Amino acid sequence: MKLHEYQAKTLFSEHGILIPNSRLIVDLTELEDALAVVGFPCVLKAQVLSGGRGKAGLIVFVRTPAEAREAAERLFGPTHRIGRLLIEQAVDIAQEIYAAVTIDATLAKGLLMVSAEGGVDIETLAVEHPEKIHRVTFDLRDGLAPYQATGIVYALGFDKNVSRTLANVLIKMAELFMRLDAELLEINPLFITTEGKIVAGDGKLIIDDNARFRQVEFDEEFLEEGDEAAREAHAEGIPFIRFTGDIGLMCAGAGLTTTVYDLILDEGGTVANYLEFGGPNYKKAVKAMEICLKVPSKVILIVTFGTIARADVMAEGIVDAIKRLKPDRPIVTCIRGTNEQEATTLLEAHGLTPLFDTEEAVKKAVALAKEATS
Amino acid sequence: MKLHEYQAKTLFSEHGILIPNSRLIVDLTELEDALAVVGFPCVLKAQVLSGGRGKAGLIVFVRTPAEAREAAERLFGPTHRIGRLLIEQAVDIAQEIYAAVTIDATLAKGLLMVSAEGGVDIETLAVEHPEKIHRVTFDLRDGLAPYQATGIVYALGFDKNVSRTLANVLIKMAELFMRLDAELLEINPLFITTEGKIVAGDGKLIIDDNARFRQVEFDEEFLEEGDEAAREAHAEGIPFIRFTGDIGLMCAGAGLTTTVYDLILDEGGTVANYLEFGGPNYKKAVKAMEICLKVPSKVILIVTFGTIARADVMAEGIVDAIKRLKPDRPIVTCIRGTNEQEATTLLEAHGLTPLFDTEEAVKKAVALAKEATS
Amino acid sequence: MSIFIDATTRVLVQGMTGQEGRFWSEHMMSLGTQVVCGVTPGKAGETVHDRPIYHTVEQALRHHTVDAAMVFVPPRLTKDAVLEALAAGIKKVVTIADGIPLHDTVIIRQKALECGARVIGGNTSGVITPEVAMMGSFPHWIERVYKKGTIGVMTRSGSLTNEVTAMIVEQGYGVSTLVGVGGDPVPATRFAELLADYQADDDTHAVVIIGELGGTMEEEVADTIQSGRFTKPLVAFLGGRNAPKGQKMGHAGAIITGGKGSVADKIKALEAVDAHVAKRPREVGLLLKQLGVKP
Amino acid sequence: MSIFIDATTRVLVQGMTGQEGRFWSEHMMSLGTQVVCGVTPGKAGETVHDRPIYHTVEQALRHHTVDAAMVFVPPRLTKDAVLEALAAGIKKVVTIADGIPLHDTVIIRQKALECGARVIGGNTSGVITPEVAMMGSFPHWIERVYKKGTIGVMTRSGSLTNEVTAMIVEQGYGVSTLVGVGGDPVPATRFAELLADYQADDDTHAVVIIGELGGTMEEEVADTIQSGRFTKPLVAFLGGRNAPKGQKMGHAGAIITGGKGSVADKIKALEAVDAHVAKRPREVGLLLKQLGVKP
Repeated sequence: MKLHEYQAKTLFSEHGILIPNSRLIVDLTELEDALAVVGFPCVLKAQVLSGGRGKAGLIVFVRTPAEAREAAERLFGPTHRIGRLLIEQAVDIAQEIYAAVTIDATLAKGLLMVSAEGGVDIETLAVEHPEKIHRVTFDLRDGLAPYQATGIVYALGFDKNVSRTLANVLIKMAELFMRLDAELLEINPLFITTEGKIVAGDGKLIIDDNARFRQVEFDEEFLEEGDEAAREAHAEGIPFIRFTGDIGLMCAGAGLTTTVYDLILDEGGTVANYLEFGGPNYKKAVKAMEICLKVPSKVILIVTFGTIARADVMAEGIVDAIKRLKPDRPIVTCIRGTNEQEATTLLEAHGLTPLFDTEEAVKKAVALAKEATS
Repeated sequence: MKLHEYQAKTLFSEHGILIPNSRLIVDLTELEDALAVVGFPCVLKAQVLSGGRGKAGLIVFVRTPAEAREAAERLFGPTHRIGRLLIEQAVDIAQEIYAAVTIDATLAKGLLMVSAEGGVDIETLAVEHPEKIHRVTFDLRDGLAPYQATGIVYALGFDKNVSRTLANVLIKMAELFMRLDAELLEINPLFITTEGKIVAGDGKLIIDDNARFRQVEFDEEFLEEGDEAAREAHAEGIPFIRFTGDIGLMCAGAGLTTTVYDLILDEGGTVANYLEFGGPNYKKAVKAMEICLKVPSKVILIVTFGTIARADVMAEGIVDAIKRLKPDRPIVTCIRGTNEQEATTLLEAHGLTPLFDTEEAVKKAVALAKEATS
Repeated sequence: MSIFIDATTRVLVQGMTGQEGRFWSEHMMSLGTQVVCGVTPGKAGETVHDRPIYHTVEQALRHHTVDAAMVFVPPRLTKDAVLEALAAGIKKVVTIADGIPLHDTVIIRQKALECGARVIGGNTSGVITPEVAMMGSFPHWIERVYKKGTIGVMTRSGSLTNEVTAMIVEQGYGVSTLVGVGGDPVPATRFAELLADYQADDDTHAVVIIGELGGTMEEEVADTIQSGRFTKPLVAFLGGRNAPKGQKMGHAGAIITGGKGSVADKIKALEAVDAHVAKRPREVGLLLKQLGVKP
Repeated sequence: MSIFIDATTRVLVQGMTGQEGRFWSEHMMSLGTQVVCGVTPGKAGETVHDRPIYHTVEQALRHHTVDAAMVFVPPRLTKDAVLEALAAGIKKVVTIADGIPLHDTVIIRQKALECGARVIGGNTSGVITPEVAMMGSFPHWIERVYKKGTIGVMTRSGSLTNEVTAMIVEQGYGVSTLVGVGGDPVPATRFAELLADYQADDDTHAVVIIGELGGTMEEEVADTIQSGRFTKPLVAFLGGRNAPKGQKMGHAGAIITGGKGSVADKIKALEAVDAHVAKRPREVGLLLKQLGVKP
């Protein structure tokens, strides 16, 4: 679960990491009050989960009420349709740092990464100057030791005035990462202000969905955004991504679905959506089909090779879904695994022509999509 | 720092360990309201830190308002002078367990000890039937693992109905022990009620004084009781214990003080108080003397062998104290260590006759105490 | 021969009295696996498939010699169950649960490394030496997938594994031992850590790895080949070759970060050490044949 | 010879720029100790007693070969400093701070055991090989206490140690190496763990332990003698023989619990293995003489 910037920052602040003075608003009527509290200059930041907000014009620096109103009108307006806007005090910045905590899977440790050059495209820096990103691993049971935080801060060349404050922020980041069962906690940029304070300029926080049962503070308020299909899929726990192509995928198993995606592109096809109803979701074929049909596509391609996720159960669900939802587009199936024969019989009895070779199924789906387009 | 039963139980309750319904009262006027809330039968428990409250008549089971009033009057009365009384609902007890968490210094682990036979004299059980006390150690970074709690519960022979609840209480005890920097967390008895609930019947909790800086929730409210001398010593961080003998000890170093105590008893003497002003307290000779003088004694015996705790600094303090406080009883000194010569000169200049051999000093103090008595 | 399990491996099943535990224990036994006892707290004295159940692993080990623990417990309880097995001294553990919290998987791997134990999982079907023994939830009855043979298979996936092994079998090969290291971002055992075992196993003539975008496991395999510690033919199939950058598809492990962990990177690393990368599942079998691997 | 430190031991001082660090470093050096560098975060580039200061231990080790770390930092920061030294691979650490939180001392000992390192302290004056080298805060200028000789001394106390060693010196003996394991309930190194070193040291003819009520360190010494792993003469002096039961006197470690850890128990355990227990400090020297220990 990805949190919005304002949600991440609220958590930072509660844990003792400084954030700029700010107000969240959901429409234009709240703008004036927010500006009165925050003052000028300030920054209007659209609260969306996608990256590259700056380049997309979703972060706007303003100096006057008129500038603020213009920017807010644009962001709330029909082009961007932003739901939530963070009005944030502009900070006097002396330096921008990059800091992130994640997992080192090989060492089985927490991993802190810090660079004295934040704010920029950190991925480019990672590729071109990997030595500028300092790393230290820590035991997830112990947290980041003060000596580790101190060590990385001095290795980065910070002077004594900043080092203790910065080391403390890094320790708090690691603590919060552990307390929240986070996959990633990233602050980029992390500001050093002209007064020597350390202030979070942004906040990226991904909470492990598998740990939601013990991270109960994240209620519905924290749910991911998206269109209706995405929200429904999320509510059902069905992995789903929307694209803009022709073929709606309804497959079982992340690896197999990804592979089908690869094969479609190899064949010159395009994908309308990724949807994976394997594992515990294999009985949800009806729901999966319903979500798929909400996405514009020219053909639906179903590929499974189930084991515990029994082929006959999945086939039953598909047949049931077809009966109920009466899909307006062709369906290609390649359903194999446990009780495959029963599945095949069932699908044939309902007028489908089951296939058993993934490549063949992909080719057929691509061909059908092209037919529908031409 | 030892906590009172009611303080320990408040912490238990906040951490999810059940405690009986209860009210704390500080005088008779509060009794009626408390009884109205708690109901009958109930137990009146004097909140004092000494052990053996049951045998001393400080825990009274009552069935009627008249019995309750009689017991409360006695406990608040001149004989006992109890300051705080816990009025606690009587629980329907099916079984009494012993459970404690402490440190295993050799293994450097947390240590959980549980016996199915609680409520009795656990020290006797430990000597006579050590096999009845089950032990499991746990990493202080991990806490008590569920499988360890489950293991000890089944090893003790509990059945399925109780085991999960009891295992959870044991895990919570370990958590609380770690969270509070405790030296000891003991629940004896831990009740299993006739309804199968696990309820803390008592609570002993000792917090590590060295960790007070990070256990800020223990404010003055939680301070140990005692007479004026004890409270003053505590406030100064000076280890102090009151006895009823003749010789007031004012020594430096726990080991040396304890040894002087031994030697006094070997010589047929008795001790009025233990007071240790070594280590960081070596500059507090004036305060130490002031505390010593508040305790009735026939002679004050000062023995030190200081290193960082410089002899001359201690001698200066003692001379200063004598000048200011004008003690009404003889003082024997045996002050050695760093700058011993300067110390000697100073003491002699103020009319004292410094000794340099501990045994000799002890003999002199015992002789002076006998003289004063005869 | 085989790696990890064979007909002599004595297996303790944690969570044996549960629905899943019962079902798959029976299949493990029917395939030849020596299941000697089970553990479920509160159920000591019961039996499942004629095997005695104990409250704790420690209690079970007082009555049985055990080589490996098979964990069938829900994801929230998996860490505790694995740590119990490790604390009791068991050196081989398979855990299949899908949905173990990330930080729990870190602790599991950390403890396994500390103990010098091999834990396989989670989010996997487990380990199978076809026609000999199995720990996990493999539908060994699907013969066109789980055929005995000479190809060692390591995989991060479930359904995709069936897809690929079916293609191996199609070309006349079979599997020596298949290890599902699992689809979690932090699998307890990593591909490269198993290569020495496959290298030492005479009945494994080649190894197939079924990988994915994300993580660095495939790159570590390349490093191991580079170091000369693995010299048998190796064919990889990797899902997510065309995945859009930055998208999270399915597994949390499949996040592309900072240009590392993309399938292109993995292919480059593997081809640099003369490992072979199949573009389609069907190519895996064809490549084995082309390389002259003996069935 | 000696144990733990000698003239060749290269020592790094953590917290060297502080008042205590400066003062005692100078005394350590004046006694012959090879102090090679110091560490204080934020002070890299400075020098103390002509020795360079570094921000971190890791940084210092890039410039110096170090055998041991001496920790002069406040008790609240001690755990971090010791763990830093251990993480950097230093295998001998002395920490003198009085007032380290109990749970921190547990972690310190745990990590030391895990690393196979020897950490001495806290709540001690440290380690001294008189006239050769010293790590800690020993007033070596008090000659009637810190005289070179053949008696190994281990102690839990401060002032009492002076009291007892003065009595050893009074009888014409001196000290080979004195190790203050410290007065905390959980010392990082325990008496029994040092016996093998004293056994191996040819210049140690006998060992004196200065113990106290509470804990089981003295009982462990008896166990080690019983096992035959320590065979030299051993004399113990134990404070708290007459202590009232259940009272907490001074150290938290000196709590009598459940009839274990009383001085009577310790005396019984030691006498059962033919170790000698002195009733008074003066008897320690007399007993050594009586046993015919060579000075």
